[in-house]
Parts: sequence; C-alpha cells; structure tokens
Amino acid sequence: MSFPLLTATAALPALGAVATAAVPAAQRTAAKWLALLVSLATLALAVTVLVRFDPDGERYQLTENHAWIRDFGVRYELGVDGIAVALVALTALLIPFIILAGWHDADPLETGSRRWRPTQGFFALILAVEAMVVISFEATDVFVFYIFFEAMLIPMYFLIGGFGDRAHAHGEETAATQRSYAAVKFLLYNLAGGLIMLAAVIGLYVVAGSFSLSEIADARANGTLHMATSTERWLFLGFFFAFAVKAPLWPLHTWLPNAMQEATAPVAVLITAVVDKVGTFAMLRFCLQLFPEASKWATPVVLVLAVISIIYGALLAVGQRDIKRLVAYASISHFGFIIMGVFAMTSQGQSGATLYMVNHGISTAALMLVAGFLISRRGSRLIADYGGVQKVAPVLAGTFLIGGLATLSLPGLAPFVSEFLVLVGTFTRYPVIGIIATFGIVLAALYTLVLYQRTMTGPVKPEVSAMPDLRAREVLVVAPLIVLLIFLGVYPKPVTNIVDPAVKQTLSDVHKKDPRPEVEAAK
Amino acid sequence: MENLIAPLIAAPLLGAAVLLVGGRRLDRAGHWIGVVLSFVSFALGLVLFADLLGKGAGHRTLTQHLFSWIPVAGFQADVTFRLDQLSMTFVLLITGVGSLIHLYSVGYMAHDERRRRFFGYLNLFLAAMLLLVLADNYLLLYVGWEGVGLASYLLIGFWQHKPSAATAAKKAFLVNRVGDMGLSIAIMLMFTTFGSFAFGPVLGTHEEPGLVGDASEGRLTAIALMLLLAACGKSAQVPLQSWLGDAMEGPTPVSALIHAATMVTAGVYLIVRSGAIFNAAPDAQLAVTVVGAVTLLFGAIVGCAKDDIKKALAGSTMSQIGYMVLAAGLGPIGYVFAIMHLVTHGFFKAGLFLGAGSVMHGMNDEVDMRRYGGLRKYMPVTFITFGLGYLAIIGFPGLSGFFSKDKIIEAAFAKGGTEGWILGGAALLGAAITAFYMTRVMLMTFFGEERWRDAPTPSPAEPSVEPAAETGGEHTEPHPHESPKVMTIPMIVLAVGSVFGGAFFSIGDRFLNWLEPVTGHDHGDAPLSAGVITGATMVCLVVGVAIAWAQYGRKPVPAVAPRGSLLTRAARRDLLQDDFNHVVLVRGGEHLTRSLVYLDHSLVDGVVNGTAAGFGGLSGRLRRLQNGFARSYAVSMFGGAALLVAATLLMRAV
Amino acid sequence: MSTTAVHSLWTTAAEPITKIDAPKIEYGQLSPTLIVIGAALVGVLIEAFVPRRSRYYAQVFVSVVALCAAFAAVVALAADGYGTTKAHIAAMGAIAVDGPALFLQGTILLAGLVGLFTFAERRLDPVAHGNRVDSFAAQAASVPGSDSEKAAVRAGFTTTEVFPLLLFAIGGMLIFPAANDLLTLFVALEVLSLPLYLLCALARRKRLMSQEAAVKYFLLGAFASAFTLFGIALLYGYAGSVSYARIAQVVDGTVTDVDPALADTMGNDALLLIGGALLVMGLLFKVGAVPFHMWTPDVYQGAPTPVTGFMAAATKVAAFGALLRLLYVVLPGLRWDWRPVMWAVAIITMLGGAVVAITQTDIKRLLAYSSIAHAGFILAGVIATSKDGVSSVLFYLAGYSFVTIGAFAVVTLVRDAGGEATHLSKWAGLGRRSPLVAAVFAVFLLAFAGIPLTSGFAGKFAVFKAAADGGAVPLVIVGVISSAIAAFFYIRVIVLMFFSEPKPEGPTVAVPSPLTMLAIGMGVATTLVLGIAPQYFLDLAGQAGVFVR
Amino acid sequence: MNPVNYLYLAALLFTIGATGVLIRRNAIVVFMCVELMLNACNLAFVAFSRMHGNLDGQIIAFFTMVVAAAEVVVGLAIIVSLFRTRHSASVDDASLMKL
Repeated sequence: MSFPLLTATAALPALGAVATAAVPAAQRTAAKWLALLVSLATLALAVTVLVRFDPDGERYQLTENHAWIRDFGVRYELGVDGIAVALVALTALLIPFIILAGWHDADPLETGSRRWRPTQGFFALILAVEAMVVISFEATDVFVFYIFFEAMLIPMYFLIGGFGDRAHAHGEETAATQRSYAAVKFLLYNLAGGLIMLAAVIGLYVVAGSFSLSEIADARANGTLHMATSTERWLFLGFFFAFAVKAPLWPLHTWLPNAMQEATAPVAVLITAVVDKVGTFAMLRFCLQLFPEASKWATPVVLVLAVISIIYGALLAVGQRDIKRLVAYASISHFGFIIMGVFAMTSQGQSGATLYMVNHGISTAALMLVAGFLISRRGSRLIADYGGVQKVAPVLAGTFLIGGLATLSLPGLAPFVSEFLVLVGTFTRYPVIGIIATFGIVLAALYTLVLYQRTMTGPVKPEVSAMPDLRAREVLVVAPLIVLLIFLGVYPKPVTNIVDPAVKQTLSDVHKKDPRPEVEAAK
Repeated sequence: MENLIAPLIAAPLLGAAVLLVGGRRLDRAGHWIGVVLSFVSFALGLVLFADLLGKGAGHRTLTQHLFSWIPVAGFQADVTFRLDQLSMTFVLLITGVGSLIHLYSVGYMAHDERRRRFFGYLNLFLAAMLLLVLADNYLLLYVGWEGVGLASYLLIGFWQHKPSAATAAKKAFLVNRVGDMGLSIAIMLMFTTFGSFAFGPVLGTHEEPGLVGDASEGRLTAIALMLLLAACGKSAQVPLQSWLGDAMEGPTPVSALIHAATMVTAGVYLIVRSGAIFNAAPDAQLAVTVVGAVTLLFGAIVGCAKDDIKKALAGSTMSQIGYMVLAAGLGPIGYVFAIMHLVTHGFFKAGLFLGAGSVMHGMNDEVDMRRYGGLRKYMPVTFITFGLGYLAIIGFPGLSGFFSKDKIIEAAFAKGGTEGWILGGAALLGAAITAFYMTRVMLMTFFGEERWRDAPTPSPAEPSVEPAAETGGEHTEPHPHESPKVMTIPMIVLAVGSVFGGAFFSIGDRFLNWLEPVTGHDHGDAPLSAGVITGATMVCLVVGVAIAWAQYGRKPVPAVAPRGSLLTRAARRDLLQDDFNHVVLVRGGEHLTRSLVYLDHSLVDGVVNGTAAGFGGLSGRLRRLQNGFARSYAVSMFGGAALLVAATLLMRAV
Repeated sequence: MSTTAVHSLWTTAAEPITKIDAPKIEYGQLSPTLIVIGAALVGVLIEAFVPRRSRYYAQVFVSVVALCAAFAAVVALAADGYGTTKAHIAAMGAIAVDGPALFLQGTILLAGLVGLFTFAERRLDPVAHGNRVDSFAAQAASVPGSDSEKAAVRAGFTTTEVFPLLLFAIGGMLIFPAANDLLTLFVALEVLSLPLYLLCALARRKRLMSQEAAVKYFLLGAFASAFTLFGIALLYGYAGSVSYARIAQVVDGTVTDVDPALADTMGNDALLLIGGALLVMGLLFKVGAVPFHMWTPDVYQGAPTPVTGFMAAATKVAAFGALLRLLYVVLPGLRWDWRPVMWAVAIITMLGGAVVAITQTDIKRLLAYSSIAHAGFILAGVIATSKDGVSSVLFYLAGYSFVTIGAFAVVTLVRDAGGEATHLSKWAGLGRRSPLVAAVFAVFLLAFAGIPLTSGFAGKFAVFKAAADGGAVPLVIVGVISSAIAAFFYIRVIVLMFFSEPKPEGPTVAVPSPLTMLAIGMGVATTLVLGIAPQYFLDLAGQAGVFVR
Repeated sequence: MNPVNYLYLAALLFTIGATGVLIRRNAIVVFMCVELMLNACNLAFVAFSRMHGNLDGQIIAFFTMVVAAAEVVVGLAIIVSLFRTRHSASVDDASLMKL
C-alpha cells in the first residue's frame, strides 16, 4: 500500500489548521507564516498529485479505499480523475495567495481578552476550508463527499461572519450585524441545500445500498442496480438543488452577493473561486454519473436557468454600486456559463466548463484581491468613492484592468478559451441558448469597463489623491496570477490534456456523443 | 523563410511587454525602443515580401505552425500563421504606416509624461493587428480582432483623466464588442457547419474549393451576415459607426494609425478574406453592399457638418471605408479594388490626419476649424502634404485616390441591374460630397483670413484634447509654426505614397495580378464604358469642389457656426444616431438594471426572507400556547390523549 | 359472564394454602439495578448517621462507586452474551435481560455518572460564608428568603439528599426499559419520576421557579401516570395478564389456552386499542412528544441545571427504551394501528419543537424545545419497526444523552450575580470573553444541528436511514426540513456568542472543578468519536438491536 | 351483577378525576383528583381481575395504592413548600415560567 498522497493533501492543511489555531496569542506573525508555509507545502503535494497523475491512465487514480462506517455502507474512498486533479491543483494554488493577501485582514483592532486570537483563527479556518474542499474533490464515495461538502460550511461561516473590511462606512456595530446577517444567510441557504441533499443521499443508499461511485457504476453496468425513472429524478433533484445553491444558480444566488460583499476580499475569493467550485464540480461528478437519465431529463430546464443566470447576473452587475457586490454578480454570471457548459453534454462544453472553473478561479482571484487592496486603502466599497486612481496608483490600476479584462474574457487571457469552448459546446447542440448566452460577453464588457472607468479614470478624487500604489507583498500576490492568466490564455494545453479524457468518460456515463458537423452529416 | 512570420509579430509584442512592464526607468529611451521594434517588423515584412515576389504567383502562400492552442476533443484551434498576398499587403501597410506614425509620435508626444506607455500601447496595437491579418483560422483572428480593440480602447482613453476620453474609449470597446459577438457566433456556426474554422479547410484555395461548397446556402448566409456584423463594428459601418467620431478623443497619431489607416479597415479584410463564403451567399453580399453604400453617404454627410477637423476627417474615413465595403460586397468584381482603395486610403488618410495633428500642434491644440484660416504660409510643409492628401482623396486625376475610387465606382455599376445603378449612383454622389467636405476642410484651414488672431481661449464647450492639456499649456494667442522634422518627414513620405500609390498599382494592373490568386477576380459587365464613368466622376468632383468654394472660399467663414439647416444640425449630431442610442440603449438599459436590482432584492431575496419571517411568526403564535398555567398544559395532554385514542380507533375503523 | 371462573376463584380461595414456591430471582443478572438501589438505600442511611460535614464526600463516593460497579456489571453481562445469545427474561418474567435493555442501562448509568459529576460540582457558586456549595438548596424545607434559609446558608448546609434521590431515579430508569410486564413498567415509571419531582424543587437560586417547576412536573406527571395506569388496566382487561409476552400472544391471536372470559374480552378490540393508546401516551409524556410536551420547557427552565441535564438525557433514554419494548414486543401485532398515529406524533413533534424554538430567549428553554425536536427525530426511528430502527434509536440516544448533559453543564458555567445567566442576551460575545467555552458549546450546538462529523449527524443519518428503509420517506423529508429550521436557532446562538459585541455588564464564565470539566469533556469526546468513527458503537447498537420475547 | 358495570363506573370516576384536574385550581384538590383517577384504575383492575378469574388485577391494585401513597408523600412535600413560599396553593399562581 503506497503513500496515501490524496489523504496527505487534505490532511496536511487540516493539521496545519490545528497547529495554527494553537499558536499563542502573542505570536501572531508566527501563525501567519505557519499558515503560509503549510499552504505552500500543500501546493507542493498537489503538484505531486498533478505529476503522478497520468491523463491517459485509469479513470480514478491514486485511489485509497478503507472501511469506515460499515453500517452506513460508507467507505473512505478517494481517487482523482482529470477534473478533480485540475481543481485540487487550483485550490492548492490559490490558498497561498489568499493567505498572503489576507496577511493583515485579521489583525485584532484592539488587543482584547488574552484568549481572543482572531488572527490565528482566521488562518486556521482558511486552512480548514482548504482541507475540506480538497477532500471533497477527491472523494469517490458520495457519503464522504457529502460530509465534507456540509462540514466546510462551518469554517466558511465563521470566516464570513467573523472578519470583515476595516473602516466600514457605517461603523463597526452595523458592520458586525450586516456581517452576521450575511454569514447566517450563507449558512442557511447552503445548509438547507445540504439537508435536502441528505434526504437524497439516504434515498440513494436505500436504492443502491452503496455510496461508492465505482460500485454503483458497476451495479448499473451489470444491471443489478435499476433505478425507477421517478426515483432517479427525485434523487437527482435532491443532489442538484444542493449544488445549485452552492454554485450558485439563479434563483438560489442571493446569498452570494451578501457573503462576498461583507467578507474580506481574500475570503470572498475563497468563497467564489474555491468553495463554490465544489458545487459545479459535483454536478459534473455526481449528478451526471449517478443519474445520467435524470440529468438528460433536466437538461432543458437547467440550461434555461443557466442562461438566465448569465444574463441576469451580468445585468445586475451593471447595476451595482458596491465593487465587491459587482464582482459577486459577475461571478453568478460566470457560474451560469460553467453550469451551461456542464449540461450542454458536449466534450467542448464540459472541457470548457472544467477549464472555466480553473480560469474563473484565477481571474476572480486577481480582480477581487486587487479590489480588496483598493478597498483597504480607501476604506470604502462604494464605486462612487473612487475616481482617477490610475493617476496616483498606475500599477494597481493596471492589474485591476487586467483582472477586469480577464473577467470580460478577452482573447489571449485564460477565461476566453474556456468561455468560448463553453459557448461552442452549447451552440453545437442548443444554438438558441448559445446565442442568448453570447450576449453575456457584451454585458461583461459593459460592467467591467464601467467599473474601471468610474474607479480608475477621470479626475483624481481628493480622497484617493494620497493613495499608495501596490506594495511588494501585494504585487507578489497579483503578479503570478496575471502571469498564469496570460499563460493559460496562450497555452491552455496542459490543462485541457488532463481534463479531456475525464470529460470523455463523463460523457460516456451519460451516453452522449458530440453532434457531427453539418457537412459531414450531409455526406 | 516562413519562420520570419512569428518574429514579425513578436517584435512589437516584445516592445509592448518591455515598455509596459519596464516601468519608469524606461521613460527616457522607451519611445525609441518602440520605434525601432516597429521598424524591425517592417523590415521583416519587406524581407518576406521580397521572398514572395521571388515565388511564382501560385505559390505565394507561407504558413507557419507554432503550437496547437486549444486541443479539445473535436475542437482544434492552432496557433498557425498564413502569409499570402492579401495578408502581405496588410503587413506592409500596417508596419509601414505604423512605423512612420511611431516616428511622428516621438515628436508629437514629446511633452507627455506617459509617452513610454503610449508607445507600449502602439506596439501592442501593431502586434495585435499583425496577428489579425496573419492568423490562419478565425479563432486566432478573433484574438487579434479583440486585441486591436483593446489597443484602441487604451489609446482612445490614453488621457484617462478626461472623462470624455474615458467614455469614448469605453464606447468604442462596447460597440466593438457587439461586432465581436457577431464574429464569435460566426465562428460557432462555422464549427457546427464545417467542424472547423481554419481558413484552409473552410475556404479552400481557388484551385480546389473548401468545405464551403458542401454547406447549405442558408447556413452560409447566416455565417456571412454574422461576419458582416463583425465588420460593421470594427470598421464603423452603419449601424455600429457611432464610436468612430468619439474615438477622436485619442491622440492624433492614434487617430491616424488605428482609426484611419489600419484597424478600421479590418472589417474589409475580414470580408475579403471570407470571400469564398460571401460568394456563396448572394443575399449576404447584397446586405454588404447596402451597408457600404449607406455608410459612404452617411459618413460623407457627417463629414460636411463637422467643424472639428479631426471629426470631419473621421466622417470622411467612415465614408471611404464605406466605399471599400461596398466594393467588397460586389464580390470578385470588387475585392481587389476594395483592398487597393484600402491601401491608398491608408496613405492619404494617414497623411491627412498627421497633417491635422501638425496643424493642431502649431495651433495650441485648437481643433475647431473655424478658428483656423490662412495657415498655408505659416506651415508650408504641412500645407503641401495635406494638400496632396486632399487631392488624392477627392480623386484628383492621376493621384492614388483617383485610380482606386474610380475602379470601385465602375465595379459598382458593373454589378449590373438596378442594384448596379443605385449603388453606382450612390458612389458617384459620395464622390461629389467627398470633394465638397474635403475642399471645405482645406479652405477653412489653410485659406481665408486668419481667424485665430482675435481668437480668445478655445471654447470651454470643447475642451482641448491634446498634450498641452497635460502640460497645462496656457491659452494665449497661438503662434502657428511648422512642426519638427521628426513629424514632417513621415507626412512627406505618406504624401509621396498618396500621390503615386494609385498609379503604381494600377498601371499594368500590378495590384490586380498580385492579389488575384487569393481573392479571385472577374470583370463584371459594366452598362457604361469606363470612360463615361470616369467622366461622370470628374463632373461630380468639380461640382463638389465648386459648391465648397462658393460657400467657404468666396465669402469669409463665420468664427461661430451658423445655426444651419435641419440636415446640417442633424449631421453635426452624427445624424442623431447617438441620441437614438442614448435614449433607447443607455436609458433603457439603466431602467432595466435598476428594476432588476430592485426585483432581486424584493422578489428573489424576499421570497426566502419571507419564508423565514413566516416561520418566525408561526413560532411566535405557537409560543403563546405555552402560557405557564399547568392546567392548560393538562388540557393539551387530555386533548392529546383523546386524539390519540380516537385516531387509533379510527385507524382500526378504516 | 363466566360462572366457572367465579367458582374457580372461590375454590382456589377455599383450598388450604399448601406452599408457595419462592420466586426465582437471577440476582446476578439484575445486579446493576440492585447495586444502584442498594447504594441509594445506603445513601439514605448516610443521611441519617454520617455527620453533616462529611456527608457530601460519603455520598459522592458511594454514588460514584455504585454507578461504576453497576456499569461494570452491565458490561460483564453483555460480555457474557446476555445481550445476544443468552438474552432471556429474568425475575419470573418481570424483567428482560437482553441487548436493548443492557445497552440502554449502560447508557443510563454512564449518563447518570456524568450527571452525578455535575451534581457534585461545588466550585461554580461563589463561596458562601467560607464553605463551598453546589447548585442545590441549602435547606429545601426553609422558605425562600426567610431567616431560616439565611441561617441554613450561613451554616453552609447543602442538600446532600440529592445523591440518593439521583440513585433512586437511576434505579427506576434501569428497570424502565427492561420491564417485561406492565406492572413493573408502572412501578419503574414512578420510581424514576418521584425523585425527579423532588430534585426539580431543590434549586439553590431562583427557588420560586424551581418549586413551580416541581409542582408542574409533579401534577402533570401524576396526571400522565394515571392515564398510563388506566391504559395498563385496559390492556390487562383485554389480555387477562400484564406480562408482555402473554399480551403479545393474545394480540397476535397465537394464545393457546383461551378460557371463555378471555375469549370474551379478546373480542373487544376497543379495550386493546384504547389501553394501548393511553399507555403509549404515558410514555410519550415522558419523552416529551407533542402534544404531551408542554411541561418540558417550564421544568427544564426551572429545575436546577444539573438536574435538567440529567433529566433531559437519562429520562429520554429510559422512556424511549420502554416505548421501543412496548411497541416491538407487546404491540407489533397492532403495527398498522399505531404506526399512522405515531407518524403524526413524530411529524408534529419534529416541526413543533423546531418552530417554537426559533423565538426562545432563554437558553434552557431553547434546549428544552430542541430536545422536543430531537424526540421527534428519534420517534422517526422508532416507527421504522425494524432491527435497524431499534439499533439506530439506541445509537441516537447514546450520542444525544452525552451531548445534552455536556450542553447543560456548559450552561452552569455562565453565571452572573443572580446565578446562572440563562437569558440569551447575556450570552452575547461569549466567544470573545472565553473562546474555549464558547467553542465547546458551539460544538454541542452543531451536534444538535446534525452537522457532519458530529454524533448528531451520525445519529440523525442512522435514524433517517432506518425510517427510509422502513418506507417512511415523507417522515424523512419532514425531518430534514425541521432540521433545517432547527439549524437556524442553533446558528443564532453561535452568532450571538461569536459575532456580537460582548456586553460590558455581561456574565462571567466560572472556572469549574474537574468534575464538570469531565462531564463537558465526556460530551465533546462522544460528540467527536461518534461523529467521526461511529462504527464500533453502531456495531454495539446493532448487536443490541433484538428484543427478547 | 355484571362486573362490566364496574368498568363503566371506573371509567366514570376516571373521567371525573381528569375533569377535576382540568378545572380545579387548588393544588391539593387537583392532586386529590389524580388520586381519584388512580383509584378508578384500581377499580378497573379489580373488576377485570374478577372477570378473568385471576388475581393479578387485585395484586396490581395493592401496588397502585403503595405508589399512590408514595406520590402523596412527594406531592404533599412539594405542594406544601410551594404553599409556604406563596401562601397560596393555587396552581394558576405558579406561572412564572411561560412562553
């Protein structure tokens, strides 16, 4: 039995979280460094996974399989396919930047009680989230996935509710109330989704008698497991609801703007770039694999909802006054694209969707983190409070612009590739949906450029006139992300190579083939 | 030899990277880096050109495969370059004119503290534009397509501190995005139709036809129309032309390079490149010609009414590109002439813009022609180069505009049938108007009495655009003076080009033979002989000039614009097209988003919060039952017991 | 009406009593109960003879020893296979010694032990006149606020009687789920209830509320037990016997010797149904199921918190045990009659508890309502009527009881001038003041909410799984919904503790003695162990899932 | 005489007792009503015992009496202490805890 690499990738941050939390109140900086190092080590492990993974090999690799809760038919079963590998890598990649970006976000304002250690808590929670996200990407046992899918709400909840932007416009008191409102909203939405999924999970056990993806797949294959159509549909809905809340899909999206608005920028990135990916990932991994027929049955509705998300999110982004809220709605629009790609059931669509998850993670991180730096300088989230920043802080403005251009998926930057793939993939099977979705790219340009124009251009506002440009730490955070955006935009092959075979598998799960081009069909 | 193609693009790209990342330490020498690199890529272009000339007419296509870009099952997009006569033409135009304008900008932007960044953007533009014309498939072309859009966004908004500039930049990008949407849909359609979107397989060469032949005409028409939409966006054709006028907010070299000579002609390139598709979709072709004809008149009319010299020239650009699009819409009859006019136009329009820039440079960045006058003796070089460009554009016999435009008009008639007559007529009319407004510009600027003498500060209504604003130039009475060599030399070169270009191309049909293998060509059956048409053109020209002379040459030009006729006022406002956009799109959009934001809060969110509140209320009500009286608890127990018994009995009963 | 029967009665009475063969009692198998009861009696003697100052120690010592010994006995019996193969009915058919019984007895004993620790806690209340005091009245007999009370406090009296009372209650609870005839059931019910009534009245602070709680609990309890008794009477009337086995046979109609009288009553299902309903109602009262729950909030709030914790945990365990045995052994034949009814009860219990809890402002009342909701969840498992159902309920009870005691133990720590600060507003910002305590309480709340990796989740999953297997899918869905509602108010408390600014005049967190720490630690440990690695305990519960008949 | 009638009587007594619990305020009286219910049960037991011709019912009756006695002990203790504190034995006065 070889070294349990996957477990290690999740266990390391988990242990790191404990260790970080245990750091005494005085050694705040030590805690930060510890967290950073742990996250980097995790990144190293993730890279090892990436290297050890053979795109053309088995479907699930580096698998681990141990008995856990026999009575519930639960096995501790891990394994990664290309999609999971990509997302694990993304997670491990982003966390160090998140930690680095949030370096000072959790410094206690007043030295409160001796035992109150917000900083340690902050970084410990981030690592805890990383651990849970990673393992839920790796889980090939529905129950294991579900447990961590649910459990990750708790640290997220504390991150959202416990730490917010400094110098809030309406004073710390109201800020605290708004934060806890956002946190509770986040938790209740996701918990409700999760509990409904719990019902479905139990149902699945009653039907299939097992939680192991592979076992269920085999049982389907050799006909020992037969789901009644209605059962399969109900179970699908149970699962999908939870994922749609997490993703989030219109009309279950309203928790996201609040959460991202109130949380500090790094946490907001954690939500939208990392945690929400679990939702879209799970659609690909569980909805399609476990309930192929039901997935196909639901496709039209899901696609319509996705398109609504795309347009609706973009339109609302245009209408926002709050920078972070704007980014949140932009993300909703992007998640619309991802979900559309997943359910288009074409190889371009699903490869695009997976690629989109990665790229969106990076681009949102870039944009949101820079926005966070901006906000921390001025102490306001309102777009109207800014203006002419590019004159006083050109580098900040430049990075912000690049982040924005990535968000509007400019060709040459990573998101373009994925977005175009998703669009093509959808278009080949659902032209009308595809065309409507294409309007999203115009709207994306609108909200991004409006944001840039209002904040960065025009005459310099007196309040921002003294604004310092990006500091070394901040450049260190943003620069790699931007490089990555450009690299993956020009040369996405490394990712597509890993993702493609996995997508083929998934498509074969749902027994779908790509439509053939008209001219071939004609011949 | 094809390995030189990548460096061709890489050189300016490198420049952009260095200049933009380099930071302040490059401020001193930065602009020279930009200039040198653009000249390098021009040199590479020349080398390749020589190489092509060396080959036989049939084998003048070089392709270079760099790497496979997006390899996804069934979807292969490669980074491959294709250099044939068509793209070669563009390469030379872009790098040539581009290099000249780089040079010009050294002088023009001398006073700007952000000059380094300016050259970075210019290089970025060159790279993107080269990518656009050298791409071997539509997706890669799309990259260049949006790349030039980005560069133009950055350069229009170069003086970001001016809200007007920032807004203009945003507008340009957005309107272009609408066009880009067309392009991306077109690519998707191609993918679903042909399973590919590379030039080779789809378009084929004129020996063996590509997949186009196998597709249904409906599909092809759809694709073609989407491509047309894209072209409209990039080339400022009706109905997406509104951004070009505002784009003049950018520095004049930018207007010359991007918004006159090269980028705005990308639409024409797209149509000509996709000729195979258009040829198979006559309806789409008709649409193209219509768009072209409408735009050439639209632009010309707008050009007549503007007092801002750059906006007047912008109108003219619009109209000239209208000619090209019209020609491109005519199919094989017109492709060559479209490109030819594109090249000549590149020369003289760039020259005109640079001239305008020079004038403004000497006039404290005044742009209102009504504050010019009699400048010919103050800036002779500018006057002469500008004058040559003027003669070229109105199609003065022997100059380049004459040849290229005349050919287009002929081709328009040659389309045959009523369309032929209508289109030809439009083209002729356009020629007359062109003559009018260009003469107007000429007269108002270089002739008449010197209206700038008694000119106070420029009207605040139209704040000065140019670098002086950066350097806070004080608005005393201007002292017109000739521009430095570094600016005049490019003007002279371009002037030469605009004088002899046409003749050089047309004599012995050089250009035709050069391009024909790519675009194909056939002579339509013109209802009128070439001579007649040329005569008609001449007449129009003379009439236009005469009217202009009558209006602006004989009697003095009022320093403040007269109210003017209804048409004039409409034309000053770009024929109310912007107002339409504002009312319908901007306002409507604002209302839509506002109401959606409200709905999102009250409805979508409200439902959930409502449920929560509902439970809260229910809880509060149920809570009252717990009234603290033991006896009432006993009652509930008693009742419960009774119910339990009753229910059990009932269960047995049923 | 049968004259033969009458005649026989006369004759038997007339016959000279030759000899009554002495009942055969398997003392070894009853040892847990006997030990506890015996220790209780010893405790009474201690009260009588041991000098006041050393009573406390003597009592604690005796109780701890007794409980540990009893637990050891249970383990020994289980190890001896009485839980599985050698399961049988002891004491002339009065008491069953089988898996469920032993499992529940073990749980009760441990819960009792942990509860005992909280009883014995003497560090929390400020030292009164130089002597440490626990959370029980100095002198129950003295009127609150009277001079006699003051004197008692000054003298440093403490009510050490609570320990024997506790032991008696535990004794009753040990018999309750093991009772194998209705009479034993009833007696056990009273034996466990009466001490609790008294314990409720013995709070040191807020004595009025304490006494009120006692009165309410007592009157309603007596009322309920009257119903129970009447139910027993009717069942006896129906089956002519109170032994579970006999009744079950009669219900199933598998009874062999049918005399005319029995034949007559057997025909009358009303007796059976009404009797069964009333009996079940008595048990539902004990588990606090809607609509027999209304005593719960008041009593939980008024009673001394250690008592509340013990009550909430152990009584539920015992009562559910009895309910299970009743439904699985006595009335399985009636499944189709009682299942729908229990469905309804379970549903309104789950929803009612969760919904009303939303607007509670007192932490003890909040926990009371949450316990009601949990009763609903457990009922869902009871209804499954399968081996899985039984074991899932056993597992749930085991997990739940320790979390509950732990939670209430934490409540005892948060104090202000007036004793425990149970009003929620006082808990604001607790996380800032003492993160550890708040964190622990948060863990308990999350366990209540059934967040994965806590015992609450494992239990809930087990129960719902059993229910779904048993075809009660709607029940599962309702359960899920009410868990979502319930989550809301648990979260509310967490928000309050962590995200709201501490009040300047907020309560302080007392530093407890190892006793309470042990109780809390036990709670946390079980929460995590049963949450992360529940398999062993699931096996245990699984083996213990079969009732002897 | 038919022992069934005794059952009816028992049921009647039980109901009377229950009603008493519901309507009477004085804790003592309420408690007495509970006792009445218990005794109703006893009557039922005895009657059934007579019908079935076995002694179980009668035995149970004895047990019930003992239990009732125990309840009296506990109950009176609680009620008296309540009375001494509040100078009233009304169950309705004891309603500090509600909602």
